Amino acid sequence: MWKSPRPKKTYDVIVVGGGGHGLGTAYYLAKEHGIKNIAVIEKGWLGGGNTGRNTTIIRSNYLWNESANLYDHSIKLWENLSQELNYNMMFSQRGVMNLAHNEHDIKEMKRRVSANRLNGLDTQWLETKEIKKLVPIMNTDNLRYPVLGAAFQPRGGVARHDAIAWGFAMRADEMGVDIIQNCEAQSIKTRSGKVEGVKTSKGFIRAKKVAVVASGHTSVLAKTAGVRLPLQSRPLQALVSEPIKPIINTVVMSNAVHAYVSQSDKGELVIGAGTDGYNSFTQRGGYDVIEETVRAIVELYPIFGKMKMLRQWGGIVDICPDASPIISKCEIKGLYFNCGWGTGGFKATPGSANVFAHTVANDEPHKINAPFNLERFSDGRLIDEHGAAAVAH
Amino acid sequence: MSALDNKKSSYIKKNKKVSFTFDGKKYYGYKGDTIASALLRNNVRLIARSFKYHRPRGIYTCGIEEPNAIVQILNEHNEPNARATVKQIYEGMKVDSQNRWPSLNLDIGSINNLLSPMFSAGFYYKTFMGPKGFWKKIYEPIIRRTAGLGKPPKEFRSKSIHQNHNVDIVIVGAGLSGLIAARKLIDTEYDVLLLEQDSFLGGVLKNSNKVEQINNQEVNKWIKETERLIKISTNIKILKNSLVTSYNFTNHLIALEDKFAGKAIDTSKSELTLHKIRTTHTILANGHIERFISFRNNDLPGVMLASSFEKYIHRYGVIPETNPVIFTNNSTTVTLLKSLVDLGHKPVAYVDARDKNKIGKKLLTYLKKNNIPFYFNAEIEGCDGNKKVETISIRKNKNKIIKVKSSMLCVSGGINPDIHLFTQSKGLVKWDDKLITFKPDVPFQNTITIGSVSGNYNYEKTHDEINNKLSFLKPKNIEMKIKINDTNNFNIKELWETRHEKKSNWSKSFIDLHNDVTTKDLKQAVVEGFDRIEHLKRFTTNSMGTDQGKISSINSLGIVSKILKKEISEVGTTTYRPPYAPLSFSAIAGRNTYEFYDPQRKTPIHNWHINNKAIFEDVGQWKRPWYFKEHDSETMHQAVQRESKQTRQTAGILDGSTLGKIEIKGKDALEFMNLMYTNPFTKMKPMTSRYALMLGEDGMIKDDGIVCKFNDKHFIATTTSGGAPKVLADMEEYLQTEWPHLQVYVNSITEQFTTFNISGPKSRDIMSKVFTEVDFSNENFPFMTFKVFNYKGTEARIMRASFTGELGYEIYITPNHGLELWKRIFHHGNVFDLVPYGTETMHLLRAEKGYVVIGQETDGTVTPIDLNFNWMIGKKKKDFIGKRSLTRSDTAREDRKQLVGIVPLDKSEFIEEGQHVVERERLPNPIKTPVEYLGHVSSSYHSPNLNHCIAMAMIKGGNKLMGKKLFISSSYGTKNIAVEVVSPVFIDPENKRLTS
Amino acid sequence: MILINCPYCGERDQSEFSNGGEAHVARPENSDSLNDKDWGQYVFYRDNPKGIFYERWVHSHGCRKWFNAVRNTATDEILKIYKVDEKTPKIDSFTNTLKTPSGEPKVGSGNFTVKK
Amino acid sequence: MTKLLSSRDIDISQRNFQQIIIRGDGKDRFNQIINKEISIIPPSKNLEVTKDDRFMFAKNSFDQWSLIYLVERDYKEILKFISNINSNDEILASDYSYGQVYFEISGKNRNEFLNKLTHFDLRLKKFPVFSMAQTLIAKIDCSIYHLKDRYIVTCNRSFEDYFKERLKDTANI
Repeated sequence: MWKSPRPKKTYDVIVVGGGGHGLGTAYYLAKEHGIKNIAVIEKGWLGGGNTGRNTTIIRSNYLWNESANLYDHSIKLWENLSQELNYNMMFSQRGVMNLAHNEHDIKEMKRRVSANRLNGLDTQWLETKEIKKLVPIMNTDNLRYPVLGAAFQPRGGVARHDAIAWGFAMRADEMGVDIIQNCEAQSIKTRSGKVEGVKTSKGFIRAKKVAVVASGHTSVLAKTAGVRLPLQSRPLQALVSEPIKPIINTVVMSNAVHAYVSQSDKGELVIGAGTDGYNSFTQRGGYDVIEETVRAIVELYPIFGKMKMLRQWGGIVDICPDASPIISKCEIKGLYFNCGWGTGGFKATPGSANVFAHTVANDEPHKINAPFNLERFSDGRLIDEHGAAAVAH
Repeated sequence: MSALDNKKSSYIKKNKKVSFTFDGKKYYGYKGDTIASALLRNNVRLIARSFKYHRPRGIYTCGIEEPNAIVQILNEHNEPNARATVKQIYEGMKVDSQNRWPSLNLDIGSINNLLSPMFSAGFYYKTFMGPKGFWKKIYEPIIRRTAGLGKPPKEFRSKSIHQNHNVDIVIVGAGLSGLIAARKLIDTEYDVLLLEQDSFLGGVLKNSNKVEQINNQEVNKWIKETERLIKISTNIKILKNSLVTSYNFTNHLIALEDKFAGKAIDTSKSELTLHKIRTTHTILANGHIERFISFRNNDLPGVMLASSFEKYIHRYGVIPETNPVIFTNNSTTVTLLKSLVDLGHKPVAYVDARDKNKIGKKLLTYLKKNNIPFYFNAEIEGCDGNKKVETISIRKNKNKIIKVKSSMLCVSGGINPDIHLFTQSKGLVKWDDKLITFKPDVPFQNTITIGSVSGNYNYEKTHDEINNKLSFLKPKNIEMKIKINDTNNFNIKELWETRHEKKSNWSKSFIDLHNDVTTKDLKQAVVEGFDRIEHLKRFTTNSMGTDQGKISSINSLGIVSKILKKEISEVGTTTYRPPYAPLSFSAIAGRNTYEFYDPQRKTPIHNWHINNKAIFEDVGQWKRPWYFKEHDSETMHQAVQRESKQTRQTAGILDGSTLGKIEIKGKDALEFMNLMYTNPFTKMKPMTSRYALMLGEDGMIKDDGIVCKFNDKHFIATTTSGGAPKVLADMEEYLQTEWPHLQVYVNSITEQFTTFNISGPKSRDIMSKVFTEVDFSNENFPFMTFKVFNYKGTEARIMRASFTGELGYEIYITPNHGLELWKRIFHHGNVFDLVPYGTETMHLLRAEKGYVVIGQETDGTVTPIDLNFNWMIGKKKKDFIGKRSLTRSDTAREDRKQLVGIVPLDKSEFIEEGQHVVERERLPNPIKTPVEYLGHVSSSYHSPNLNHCIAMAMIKGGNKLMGKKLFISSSYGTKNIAVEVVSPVFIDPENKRLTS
Repeated sequence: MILINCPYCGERDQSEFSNGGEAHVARPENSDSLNDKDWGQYVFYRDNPKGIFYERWVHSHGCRKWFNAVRNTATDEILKIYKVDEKTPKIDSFTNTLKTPSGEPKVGSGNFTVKK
Repeated sequence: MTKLLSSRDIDISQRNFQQIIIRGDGKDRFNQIINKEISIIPPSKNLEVTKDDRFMFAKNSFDQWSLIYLVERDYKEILKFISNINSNDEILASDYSYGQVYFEISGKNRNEFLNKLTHFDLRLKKFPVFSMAQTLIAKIDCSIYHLKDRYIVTCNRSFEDYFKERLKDTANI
């Protein structure tokens, strides 16, 4: 799969974080920017963080142009990734639906559908009877907040979470990238405004550039370099049911009746919950959040009341004030951050890695990620995606 | 060979016969039987087909850990994936096997078994890829259809309930150690909850004959006595049929109680109770789980865990086979052997992997005495048979294979403390070389483990252990003498799998029965470079089935550690994730779903609205009239046009009770209000009111409302209906945390005032009739003033204000007078053609006047300047919330999106809300490259008073685009609608109607 | 689920409370004199440590009062609760209270710490 | 009082009632002002409930009290009391009469019954007689007052129907 080398003394680039985004960054740095002397350091096991813990929903139907560009760049990469990496991503474009439950939702979503269309995305508005056709088991009228319509993106879908981490890792490894697991980044060393390297559990490793992609732990690491990031780390939970024969063939998300669900190829219902309202690094959230989610599932799909939760787990997501990520340089030369993905980073994995690699290689952002800078929290040019992030923060 | 009843067992009611069907065929069992024990009684061995290869599977265990015997309950809404080893039968129950087609005996899917090289570890990742598009169209649909276990449930409406508990001590498990602990806590100061997953107490005492006597009593008598003592105690409550599934932070536990265990479900009652327990201490006495050993075809129906076999004999009174083969690597199988011999049967062979000197003289003598064929230092190579075990191959002296015949093979690979709950609580475990397993080490919460879950396998010493561990609770001293039938020296040899002799595609040695993972898959994955147990788990799906690998996960660590040449403790375990066993969604939801999903809030006028054909809209939790149907065939459009027109012609009234209302009072109230709102309140005259804006610190508009000033120390503010709780919370937050020096109190009075908005040219006439004592003339009661006066013994407040642009009043009255006053207004209003209107008309009328709605024109990215609300900003104020943000470079930009009015050039056209403003007349379909747009249409209505569409939009540099021709996209075509940018005030720009 | 000891109401389930993020962040009084960057720091930036965290809670479904807590975000353990007007407890009083594990424990593959 | 339900050792009745929410510092002057008006001293201990024939007076937190009229009074009297108190700048009295509903829950099974709807710890040692609490019951913000053999639960009037349906459902299922 990949080698487990000892860290060298010095690298051109150290990528901190062996999740999909980090491994992808290394892959694109090697493939598109000719940088080969790269290490990816991971404190646990590859893909063991949010990559392996999320509900794998992929879509690009975000409201603002900046986001739509970024996430659609990612979908386009997803569409060819199995072939490119010669590893099956199981990217299943079965469509993603966002349900509207009140007049406000309808207005908000119709606006999003229209904006998406102008941005060249395939989002469309569905009336309730069209939803019912796609998901016959959905309870659309006999519930507290009836289903009044949906924004639907057919190109959206789900993919296999481990596959993207492993796929990137294998191909990066083949190009000479050192993938080092069980190697915890403890602090980032800088001197006179320039990055020097990373102190790790396997010793100090020197580097010209350090790219931090450590999701929930990013702000902790940034602090060691004296950089403050506008991030809060929150628990985010998910769960799966026992497997049953196919019953739901698209991804359905709802904000007002808060739950999102898809059915995996194995037959499990994969269900995403909301974030907890407090900072935590425990990878565990409150049971009340699970209850909130499951009762929404039972409300929307009464027959699922007869099913059972098989496993639940939590991850640590780093949330930005405007629910958009940061893919940016910072005041320390040679130090880059790709973080703040909140509840929806998985879908962006290849796109984020691709533009981040560009940013690291050229010390300049790609035009797609230029708006996702840190300055926006000073000048006020936020990319407020609270509506489209579809998770009630 | 066939099953026999154990006449000595008395736990099953053999006088109560129960009939049920399995795959359509009728069988009989006894009351208390599980599906599994009843089927074993009927010699039914083939129960299911496996997940991937569709191999025939039988009953492997006797409990929650079952990986194979998973069935569908047809008469319970087709409930999928029920465990046959747990679910009790009742008269008329209908059970089907799963994952087979066309029948269990002849399953087409079993061809997968022969194609198995394709389905080896990680096959998903490596195959089924190209050519492009094949995955989506061909491979994935096939995989999806063959995967999955049960069929989906059928129509169902859940009725489970929740029960909360607050206690001092929870004891999980009422086996030997749990019962001892409970007995010691009888009549202490602690509130204790004793939870037992079975429908009876006793655990191991009833499942085996490992303990012979307690205090010279038959164990059954001791259990009965203990149960009686607990029941008459004042402080201990027992919950049976209650399985603890989750151990959350701060000693919060979830347990699921089956209210209909062994009974047909009464659908009018709650079938499950989910117990939510908050405790101070948790005593885990939840025992252990036996593990298996991997050998060739270790999945054939007829292979069963040894202690499960024992449990069927003692607990269920069925001897599944009188002459099985026993295969063990440890000392716990002695009691099974003795049980069989005591009943007059004997195994075909007793195969022990241990050396002779480890086995112990006592057992050797016993075997000899009873003339039992006996093999030490031996192992089972595999077994064969047609959909069941027929021949068993014993490997003796390393290479010699002996074949024996039996239909059952009892296996014990050792026992694991059931650490699932302990690790959920985040306790640390450690590896025990002697027990060859993980056991609890350091608890993270207030957790105490006792009995076999703590790694204490010696029943004689259980009481000493409990005395020791519970001493800090100062429990009662009781006399305990435990006499065992077992050996008190647990002894085990490490053995995870045996060598595979035969090579055929059908021969497999499984490590995960549920997910059809073989030991070969596991090894292959390691060879491919997956050397981390979490990767192996994900790559092979090992231990990810519904049983979470309860009987096999340690075995896989054993196998992997051997390949990696590491200690098992170095390999580590995968994370045990809650719940302990699959947990019903219906139970988790409880009653907080369907009609109770979210509270409905109703105004005091609600029933009047219903009687007057109101159609309601959900606004937060509130039910608000959206529009009123004059007659049943009236459409929404017709109703809204009628309501809007009539309001401007005569008068209309809206139930505005949902508006948030906050009373603000204190010495520093004025200063506080000046800080909270953008508006200046200092120069505002008493008894006047003002439209006011609230921002976030980011400078974006958060809420709006009307502020009434009684004097500098007393204000009442209204908020939007949805924003009320947040505004109050923000005010409290600033007062308590930021400005504690301000002497101000705020109270919510939303529910205290039923509120009506009456507007239209006739509203003054109507008001004068209703409140005869008030002078409503313009001079005495000008725009944006308010009055408080007596109304029928209570206080009414009337404010001259309007959200429609017409002459209007807001009436605030205590709720007990609300409906009466509303009716009274109609009584007087009817002659003036007063019309009730709903929120849609409200929105239309305000749009005609150019008033904004928070959440419609604003979306969290709009500043007051963007809405041309500069006049509402107290620029001379030193500070207010959000002030500084308004001068940041981006918020100060001149080309920000600004509010404008939009009208179609062709007055017959209609603009859709949410569509975008562009400079092009046509758009391609589909759009390939992004099209620049200026902004979006935030509101759009057909104005009945102007008789054409009016719209509001937020567009880039809107203020400078007045009079410009632009286009609006549409949802139905590529041709856009030509429009003109105009002022958003469409009616009465001079405010004549408002102020006259 | 965290159990929180409201200084006014006693121990309640966390679902009755709302979290207010980092404590002791004073609202700048002279915001006019701050540059965009410094103002942005106040509006958008809050500490996010793994470990000892001084934070605010409000008993939103109870007495609606705000109070402060010292919590270990690596374990969720609440080490101290104090009222808004009470003195801020010093950080060194908590250094010995840190317990493992944080998050999902690690060893070998990144899982349990297994002691032998 | 209207009887709402009576089953399995649970009795619930309801009524409309008059109530005033008073905010202030609880110091001497505050107590004097109130005592002068209605001759009852506000309870000084947090969460304490005092009661006489006319009133139930509870301290909700350090600066808030709820005054519940046990016997319905002429509304004018209440308005006058509020206006008199409010003439003091440092006190805020808000009328809550008829804006909330009042349920009386008694019967042997009252704890188990309520604990189907709330996680609140009702054990006597945690929730003594003559104390009050504000908590969530059936997903609604409620106040609960412990009066020896029964509880008084109050919530906002807009939730009345929902709350009643939940109570009935819990009793029936």
